[in-house]
Amino acid sequence: MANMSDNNIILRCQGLSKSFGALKAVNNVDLDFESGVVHAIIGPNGAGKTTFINLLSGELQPTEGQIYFKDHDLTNASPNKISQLGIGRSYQKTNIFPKFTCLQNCWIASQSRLKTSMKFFKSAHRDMEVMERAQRALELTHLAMKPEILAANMSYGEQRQLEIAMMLATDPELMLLDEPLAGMGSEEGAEIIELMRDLAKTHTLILIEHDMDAVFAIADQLSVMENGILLETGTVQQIRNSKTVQEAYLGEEETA
Amino acid sequence: MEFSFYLIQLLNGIQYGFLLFLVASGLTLVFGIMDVINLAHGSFYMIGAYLAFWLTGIFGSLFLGIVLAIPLAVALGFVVERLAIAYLYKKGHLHQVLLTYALILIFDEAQRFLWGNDSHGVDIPAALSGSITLTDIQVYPVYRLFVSFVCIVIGVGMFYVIQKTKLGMTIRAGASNRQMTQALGINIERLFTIVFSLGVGLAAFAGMIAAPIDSLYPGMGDNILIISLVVVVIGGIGSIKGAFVGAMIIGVSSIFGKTLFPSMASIVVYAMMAGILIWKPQGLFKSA
Amino acid sequence: MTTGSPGNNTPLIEARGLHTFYGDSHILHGIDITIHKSETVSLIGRNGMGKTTTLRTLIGLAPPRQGTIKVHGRDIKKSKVHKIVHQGIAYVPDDRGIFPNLSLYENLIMAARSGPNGRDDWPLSRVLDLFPRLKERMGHMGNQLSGGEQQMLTIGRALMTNPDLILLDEATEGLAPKLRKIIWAVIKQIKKAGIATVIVDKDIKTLLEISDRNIIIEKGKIIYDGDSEKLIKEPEILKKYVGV
Amino acid sequence: MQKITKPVQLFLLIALGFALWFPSVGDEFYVELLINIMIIAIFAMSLDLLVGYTGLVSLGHAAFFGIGAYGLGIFFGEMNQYSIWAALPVSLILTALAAVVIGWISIRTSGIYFIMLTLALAQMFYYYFFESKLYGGDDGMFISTKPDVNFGSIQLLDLGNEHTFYYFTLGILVVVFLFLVMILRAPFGQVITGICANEQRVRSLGYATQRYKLASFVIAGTLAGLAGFLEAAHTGFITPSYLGWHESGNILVVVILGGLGTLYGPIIGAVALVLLEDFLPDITEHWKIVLGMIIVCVVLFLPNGISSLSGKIFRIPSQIMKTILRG
Repeated sequence: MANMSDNNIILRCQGLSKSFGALKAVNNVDLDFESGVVHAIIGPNGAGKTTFINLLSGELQPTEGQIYFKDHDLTNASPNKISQLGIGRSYQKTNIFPKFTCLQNCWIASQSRLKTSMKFFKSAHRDMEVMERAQRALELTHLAMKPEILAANMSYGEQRQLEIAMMLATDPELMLLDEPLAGMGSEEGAEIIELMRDLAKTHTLILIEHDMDAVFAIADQLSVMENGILLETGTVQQIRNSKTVQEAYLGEEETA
Repeated sequence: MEFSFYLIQLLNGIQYGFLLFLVASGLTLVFGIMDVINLAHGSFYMIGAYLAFWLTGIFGSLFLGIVLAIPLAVALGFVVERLAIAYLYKKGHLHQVLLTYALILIFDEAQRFLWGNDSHGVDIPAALSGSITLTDIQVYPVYRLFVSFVCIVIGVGMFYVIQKTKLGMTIRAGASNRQMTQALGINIERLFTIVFSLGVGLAAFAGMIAAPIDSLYPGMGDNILIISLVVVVIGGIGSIKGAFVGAMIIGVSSIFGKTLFPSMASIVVYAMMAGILIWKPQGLFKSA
Repeated sequence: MTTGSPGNNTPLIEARGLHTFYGDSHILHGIDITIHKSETVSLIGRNGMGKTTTLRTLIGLAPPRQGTIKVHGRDIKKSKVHKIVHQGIAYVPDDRGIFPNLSLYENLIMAARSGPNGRDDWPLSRVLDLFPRLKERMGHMGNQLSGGEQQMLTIGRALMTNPDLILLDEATEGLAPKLRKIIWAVIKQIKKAGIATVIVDKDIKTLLEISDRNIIIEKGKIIYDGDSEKLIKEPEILKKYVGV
Repeated sequence: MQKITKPVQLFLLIALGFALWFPSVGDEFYVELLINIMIIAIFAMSLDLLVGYTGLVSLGHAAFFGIGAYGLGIFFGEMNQYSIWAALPVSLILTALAAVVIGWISIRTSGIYFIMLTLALAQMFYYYFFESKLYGGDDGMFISTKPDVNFGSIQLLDLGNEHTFYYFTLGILVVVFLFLVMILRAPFGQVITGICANEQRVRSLGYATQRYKLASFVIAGTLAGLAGFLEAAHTGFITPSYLGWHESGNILVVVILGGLGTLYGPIIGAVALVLLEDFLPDITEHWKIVLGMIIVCVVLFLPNGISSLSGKIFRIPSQIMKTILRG
């Protein structure tokens, strides 16, 4: 067990690797995440960012290395256990229940915080605590106006918001956000950025994002990945000034 | 019981395994490449056997019967694929199960309509009717060796086609990424028709050569279907290699099961499958 | 297939009023696109705006509910994907679509064929000259290749079908800068060889440099279609719709 | 769980009214037939919970039907008098246990593997009863008398009376229906419908989905055992074919024919299939060909079953009304 009591570290990865056949999607990553900090991971597509998030959320099992969350060893833990420990995630590719209503989507997320859902007798929608948590998530994401609309009939931007709302409804302590702004217009995007700023006051956020402006606006810490390798970690300013990073990644994007 | 007895059982098991392989390889190809569950696959085995019986009766020669029956069976596969299976590619497994189940009802009843409810047999051709003497009292029929030999030839041929020819490449490509295969200009529908018809041909052919050592009876397709499904699942869906290994495991163990635990013979096979899947839920050789 | 005869001014692709849906979601809202012979066209827009869908619609993988597509002047709306492809269109998808269970060599030759008018400009040797790195890895399986090798392979595989037009979706995405340069150099050679291309990419700068014409898509509609010089002079358009 | 719409509620009430009234006028033959339909309907509803709501396509559901039946036959078949309060729990516990075992093995897999595993494991039970000399082998076994339904020493129901058995079965059908509606509206139902739509997402929300799938499998299996128990009690006869995979296939046909994921669809499907099986043999000896073709047509042209057709029918009058009102 890693010793994390001496500082403010909430999540720690040690020598984390994931291979698909001969391809090393994540290659020996050592990285600590501090509590209460917004930590963004940037890098070109295919750099291994989503694989990295999938390792943290338990959707993939690491080939090598360990993950610790507070006092828990998350290595090889199932996604449901990780969620129950207080790590929520959103997906880059919208992953909602299209045939459920907007509220039902958050409902099923919120209900997961019950001790058990092996309840057969009481109608689900009578549980006020679950209902409140679901509605709060909708309010935070500005979706409270139309809870009865089918998720499939919502606009793309709204679906992206619902994606985040579902994560919020599980009341996580640490949030893994996989490209929350993917494909959003500037207005909708601004709302999400605003929301993330709010959440950052009370939560720890780990964020993958392409939109550099957004990353620089909200992140405290930045890590740069390329070809599965962690190139560098530091504050926004440090990363901006880093030669390696500019050559590998930023340089291209900024001048573009 | 002595060594030669077990040797004979082993030979029988291997020979049965080869037959299962012919049936299961078609099934696993259709699973793996077209993502279609074809429950009617066993019916084609039955149809093959009855075609051989019928044509042998007319022409007096099993070889002639088989030669004539193969194109009939492949043509039937072609028709069934075009008329029914082709509609299933975009549907879920549930509808595939249902439609092919309905095909079983139709084929089984058609068999009763054409050939009645009695059991039938087909004579072993005279040229292959001899036996090889193993010991004073134990002999092994030549025809069974012949069946094994033919299966090996077909198996090797299939391996060559799939691994070495352009058709084989497109078949493997289609199994891993259907859309990309289409986007490279391959007519995937025609590919599916070919694969399905060949699969039907293999199952029917297995029925034909097995006709002289198996008896023909209504509903005989059911047994072979379920055993082949077990083979495919044990081997790993879509894997020809898996189908071969699975067929050998099931072939040998079911023959030994019949001699060693006669009262529970059929259960041995299923228990074995359950065991393997608890150990490896995706089968022994999960295809790429 | 004789429609591609020289001196004929029929566009390679002429699409009118395309409306494409994925299930119930309406992705393309009436798109018109014309691609001429040997033309390099870039398709620009943010994520989720319909760039990939446009490419998939043109090649028939996402058939439109409304609208017409003519390839070499012939309506292909009801044609199957492989028929459209045989008109001389190749597709390089953003996920590369390498067959993991085929060797690199098999990936290259499985679909190799002559072009629509019998041209055979891209034999294996020429493709390998373009990507010397592939030569060393002929026996490797598709899933043993690095991202860069996969990208080279998917472009090489497209060339082996001797196309008149290649649709390139994010061909440089996720590659190290060195590899990106190689891919861009190859795209320039493809342009020089007279093959038309439609390129989707995030590297707007190189796109403007390389393409003859730029199309900007916003929420499933084309909001700009004009040549590169004009677009360079109007940076506010790019700023507004692409955020660059 | 989707809401049961007003027209459907009305339809179900009318159907219930008809079922209550029918024995007072109907021919005994048809009373028999209706009992048969109701048993099949319970069986099919249990499968609908699994296939339609949890998204697990089982091709071995008949195993539980058969085990429920054999539970009655093995322990009570030769008795001249026994209580339903002993017999029914024995059958249900046996099926529940079998469902735990088959379910535990099967739900580790998904897709085609799940279908094949349920099929093969059910066949294992089938062969057990088929080959085992203990329980009559392929000849099956008889049950000498129907269970007593007593409260203390007072007889509540006389199941030997055909009409009483009819109402008893109808009562169980209604209870099973309401039970399924209830659990689908409860938190449990929310989770399994979520699993049906997107299991991976449900897991990432923090649910141990395997447990819910297993629970659903066991509930479905036990209800199928209940149907098997009724069937055995009703006919007084059990054969291994109760567990055979044709029975599993048939019951899937009933569910799809009626309409998947609706609960009332399986009832409609049961009516349709039993009536077809009753009526087709009068036309031709080879009626299974016709039946097969009907199923093929349903799959190709009516993939959402008869209940989707009824939705269309309900829509037509309302369309006409709208046109009239507007005109």
